Amino acid sequence: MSNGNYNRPDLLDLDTKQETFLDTTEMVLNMGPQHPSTHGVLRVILKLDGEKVLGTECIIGYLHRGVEKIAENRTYAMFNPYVDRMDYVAAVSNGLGYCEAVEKLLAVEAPARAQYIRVIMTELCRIASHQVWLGTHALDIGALTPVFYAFRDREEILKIFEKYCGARLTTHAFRIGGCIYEIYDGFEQDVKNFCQKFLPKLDEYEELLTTNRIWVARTKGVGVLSAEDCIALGVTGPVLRASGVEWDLRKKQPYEAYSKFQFDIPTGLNGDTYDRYLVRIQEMRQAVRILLQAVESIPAGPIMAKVPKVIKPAPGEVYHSIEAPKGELGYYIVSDGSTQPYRVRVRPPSFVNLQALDKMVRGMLVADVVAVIGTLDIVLGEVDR
Amino acid sequence: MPDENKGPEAVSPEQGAKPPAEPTASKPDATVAKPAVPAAASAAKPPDAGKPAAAKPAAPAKPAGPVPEPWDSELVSNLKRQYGSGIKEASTYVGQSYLVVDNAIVYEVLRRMRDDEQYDYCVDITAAHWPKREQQFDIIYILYSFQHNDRVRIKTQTGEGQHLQSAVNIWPTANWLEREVFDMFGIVFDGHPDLKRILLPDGWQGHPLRKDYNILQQDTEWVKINLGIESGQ
Amino acid sequence: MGGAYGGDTVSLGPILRKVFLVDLVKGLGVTFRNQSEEQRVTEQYPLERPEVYERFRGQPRLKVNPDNGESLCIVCNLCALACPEQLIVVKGERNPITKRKYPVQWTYDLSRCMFCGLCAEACSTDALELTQDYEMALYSREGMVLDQAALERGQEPVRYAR
Amino acid sequence: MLESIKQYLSTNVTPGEAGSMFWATIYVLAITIGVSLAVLSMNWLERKILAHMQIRLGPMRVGPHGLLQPIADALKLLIKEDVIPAGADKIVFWIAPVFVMMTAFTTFIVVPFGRTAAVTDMNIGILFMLGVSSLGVLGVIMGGWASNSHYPLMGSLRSGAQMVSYEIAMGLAIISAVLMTSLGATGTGTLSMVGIVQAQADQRTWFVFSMFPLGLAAFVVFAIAMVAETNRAPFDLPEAESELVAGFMTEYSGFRWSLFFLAEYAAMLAVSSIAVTLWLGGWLRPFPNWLSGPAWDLAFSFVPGLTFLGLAAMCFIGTVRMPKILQLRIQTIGLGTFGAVLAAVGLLLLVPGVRERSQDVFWFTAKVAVFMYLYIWYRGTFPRYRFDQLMKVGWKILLPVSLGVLIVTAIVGVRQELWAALTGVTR
Repeated sequence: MSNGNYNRPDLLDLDTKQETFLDTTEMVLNMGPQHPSTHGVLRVILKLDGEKVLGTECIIGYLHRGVEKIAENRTYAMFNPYVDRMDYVAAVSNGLGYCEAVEKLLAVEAPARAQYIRVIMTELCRIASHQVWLGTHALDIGALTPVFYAFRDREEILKIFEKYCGARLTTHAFRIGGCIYEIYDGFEQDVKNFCQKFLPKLDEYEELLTTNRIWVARTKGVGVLSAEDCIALGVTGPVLRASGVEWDLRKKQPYEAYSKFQFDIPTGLNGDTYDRYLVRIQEMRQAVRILLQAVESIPAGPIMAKVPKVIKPAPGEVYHSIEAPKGELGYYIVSDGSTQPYRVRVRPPSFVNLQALDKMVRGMLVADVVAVIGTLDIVLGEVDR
Repeated sequence: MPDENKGPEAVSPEQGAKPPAEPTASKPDATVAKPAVPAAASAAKPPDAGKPAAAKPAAPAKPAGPVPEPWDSELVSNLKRQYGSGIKEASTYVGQSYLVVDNAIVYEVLRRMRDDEQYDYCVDITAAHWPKREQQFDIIYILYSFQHNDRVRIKTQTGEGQHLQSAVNIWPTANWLEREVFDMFGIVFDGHPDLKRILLPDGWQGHPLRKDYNILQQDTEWVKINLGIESGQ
Repeated sequence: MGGAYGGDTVSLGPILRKVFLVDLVKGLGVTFRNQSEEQRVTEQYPLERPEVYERFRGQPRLKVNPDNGESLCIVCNLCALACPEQLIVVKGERNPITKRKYPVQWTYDLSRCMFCGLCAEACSTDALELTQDYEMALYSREGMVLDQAALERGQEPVRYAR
Repeated sequence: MLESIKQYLSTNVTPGEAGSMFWATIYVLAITIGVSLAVLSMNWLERKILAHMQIRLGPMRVGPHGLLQPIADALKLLIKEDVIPAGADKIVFWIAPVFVMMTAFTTFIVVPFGRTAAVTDMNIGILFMLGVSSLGVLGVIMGGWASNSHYPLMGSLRSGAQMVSYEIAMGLAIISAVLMTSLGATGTGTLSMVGIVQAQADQRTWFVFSMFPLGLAAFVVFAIAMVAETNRAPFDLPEAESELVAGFMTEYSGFRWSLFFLAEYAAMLAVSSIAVTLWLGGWLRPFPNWLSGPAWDLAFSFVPGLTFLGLAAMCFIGTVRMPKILQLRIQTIGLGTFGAVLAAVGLLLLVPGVRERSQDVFWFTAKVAVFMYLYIWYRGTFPRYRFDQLMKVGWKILLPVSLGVLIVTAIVGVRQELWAALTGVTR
């Protein structure tokens, strides 16, 4: 976040040029922080030649709340609700990552039943997050309708969340050591119903977009990111997978009960916006697959591991990451042996992925910038923390 | 070696590694930060901050948590052979390996890790502030190798005013991560193409994730000039 | 995944589909189908109120013993300690006869509450509860700090109209 | 007075042809009010239909089912603060929306809503329409430039390039329709809007079906180009919301913005009128060749009235189904009243004298309404093209197709003469 960027010489060297009739100059366009499709308060300064993008600069921080500083001043359990507010469209995943990191620090493991519940909730959350992405991405590219269909189906998930833990968005669903909420009567049936209803709906989205020539034209070959670029830029999640790297932490370093389920990692070939779209759509189908498996086989038993009332891990440090809907979500926690974490670092996928924007849009048109911001699936709450 | 939870094995409070040595140094400092916690308007909140603090003196004996074990692998021996005492420590803690490296050679080690050891993905760069120490800052590079499916942390220490070599030339992703470290801790990276604040406004004074930066603290002057209000609280 | 369209052989199908705008017509079909009345999901909020489930974490409420009207709160302060935002302030005195503590000051700053539910979980007597009431918007901040009386009877219902 | 009205009504010419200034003024007023009303109702319909496609309800609060919403919006826009950006060129900023609206409304002078229901029948009617409607882009560019802001500038330049590109394909498609007027025994070829419809009446077919599939191809080209011409989805790049905020209208607000809005919908109505006139038989009733004869004429003449009665019935059903809540009582009564008004109109349209005279306008309006629905439908379904793709569609697909259609139409149209000439040469 910076003020007075218009005076930056490297961005705005218009004054140095002799302006004559029919002279062409570069144009600096300020997109955001109030803009319909920067997904929140992202500000992008575009340097344009006509409509062609010569370079971009992202200005972020408008939503900075100092989550990491807050963490240092809260106990471990107290900080748990705050992580929901980073990636607020995938709050459950955030909570899962944090709880697991602290569990690792405490050297405890959630009981099997809790692990299954966590998997179900997290996969539901993945679908919900991808729904938001699908809707807003389509909206960015000009299709007004998918957003409403996506939110209609996301509503079903949020209802399950509300029934399970009492909140829809910032769920605070898990606790360190397991879950505090036992599943409600009919939870399995709700999830199954959702899955059955959702798959035809997903076909409907695809009918609306996948073969639509305008959609294909707008997304194919747009914002191409090769696998090497992805790795060099630290880009993870569906963006990396769309570039052909079959890398998913749920498979590579299985956490919770993920090793017990069968699912595929969808990958793309070209690393363009269209492949990322297909990958995310496939991920929703895979999530349904996991859900159907998990919901059939929730084991009996306790849902909370033996965790002391006052959580006080031994001094030490741990880095734990999970596959959030947007990529690798990592928590690096340093404990000094007190009740409060000494340092909590969140490795936010959106923040790191957003860095690839410049690489992806150079030489493209203004309309592609919007498409690429949408395809990166950023949540500014997570970028700025 | 994936992030497998090995669980506690050795149960003696041995003070070998650095992190266990810290609590004594940081405890007073943590209590400095604590009064800030109740950001509340309510003035009355006496017992709450006191309770954890009171529980603390009794605690150290109790948590018999996991302890770091020496980390032996080909990688470590290779690095040790090349850099000798530059590699200060190689340990594993709850199944996670880390190296502590002298800050003079960290750039070389990182480059080597990427080029020769296939740790080609820089997950994260972050820091921690230990104000009581001479070299106040830990810089932590978290690396991942797609080939080995393994994560390694490279840690180095640096002092106030000391500069580090930027890793942007190794991983472009280091750009924003280092900017954030600079923003939050004030650690300067040499050779960074555009080292400026990223989350906080350009003119902001202070680096908020340092331990001496109170949670309620803010750059009042900046707030006054730019927002036209007395306080953001 | 990627090149699903157009195989190696040049077939007439895709070309015809392209010329006759089949992809676009399919999309039009989807939007047309969804126009029917059964599909609509809008809730007309003040007229029809959404159903809220049992575990919903909404407005906090302090319970009283229905028999004698005494507060169930025993001033153990656990809720205040558990609250991440530290917005709960409880002060109490001990009843000299029953040796039971009773609250004399109980404030709950709703304006900073994030409804995480940690206070209700911490409560040792289940006196504090987050209820299903969700209409808590106010026109000013003043009414947001609830005292014991407000917590026991619930916040004044607000008419959202000027 | 009454006599003169009666006398005028019995004539069979437009006021322009009759040279009657008075009646022309009346028609102009009627058209202006009619178009404005149509825009208002379009506003409501678009929001409603789009909402239903998006599984929403749309406006529900102002009036029954939001029927009064456009009026409330208009009032809001009128009393809203009128912002002119500091760096704006004030005069141009002022003129632009007025200009756009004037050109959009002026085109309606030659639109034949019925045989006599047009202000005038120019012998170059279609050229006049094309010419005037393409002037609108000037206003858009003026507005974008005068705003002194990046987004409007980009939007207006996009708009300029887009309108110019698509006008060519549009023009070629129109020419192929005009060529068709010269077919048949009596065909002489005409650019007059009334003449074009008359030609379709004489040939007993709509041009969209004549010389199948040439007429259809030209019509499709026009139907695509006209969407681009009016800056509507999926070609709404000049006001691409997700990229350019609101395009050339970004800096406009209040009344001036509403003029742009009015002009956009008026332009949509205008180009739809062109399409209806050229290909869909203007004011002619459907199926003139299949279902001909006085019995069918009579049957079709009942349709307008019955349509209104049907709408009224829908209103009454809605009234009955309205939730029985105290707050909704006024709305229920309002809906019932509206239904009653519609029913009255429907009954009026069934009165013999009115029945015959109102038919033409009804059929014309109904056909235009179909296009309006299509506009909304497209908007609800399609993503937006990118600028270069838009140009590609315009220049690389529509232009060659329309050119080809034109050439083939010409060849087919003159094939007998051509054949004669060819055989003459070989002999």
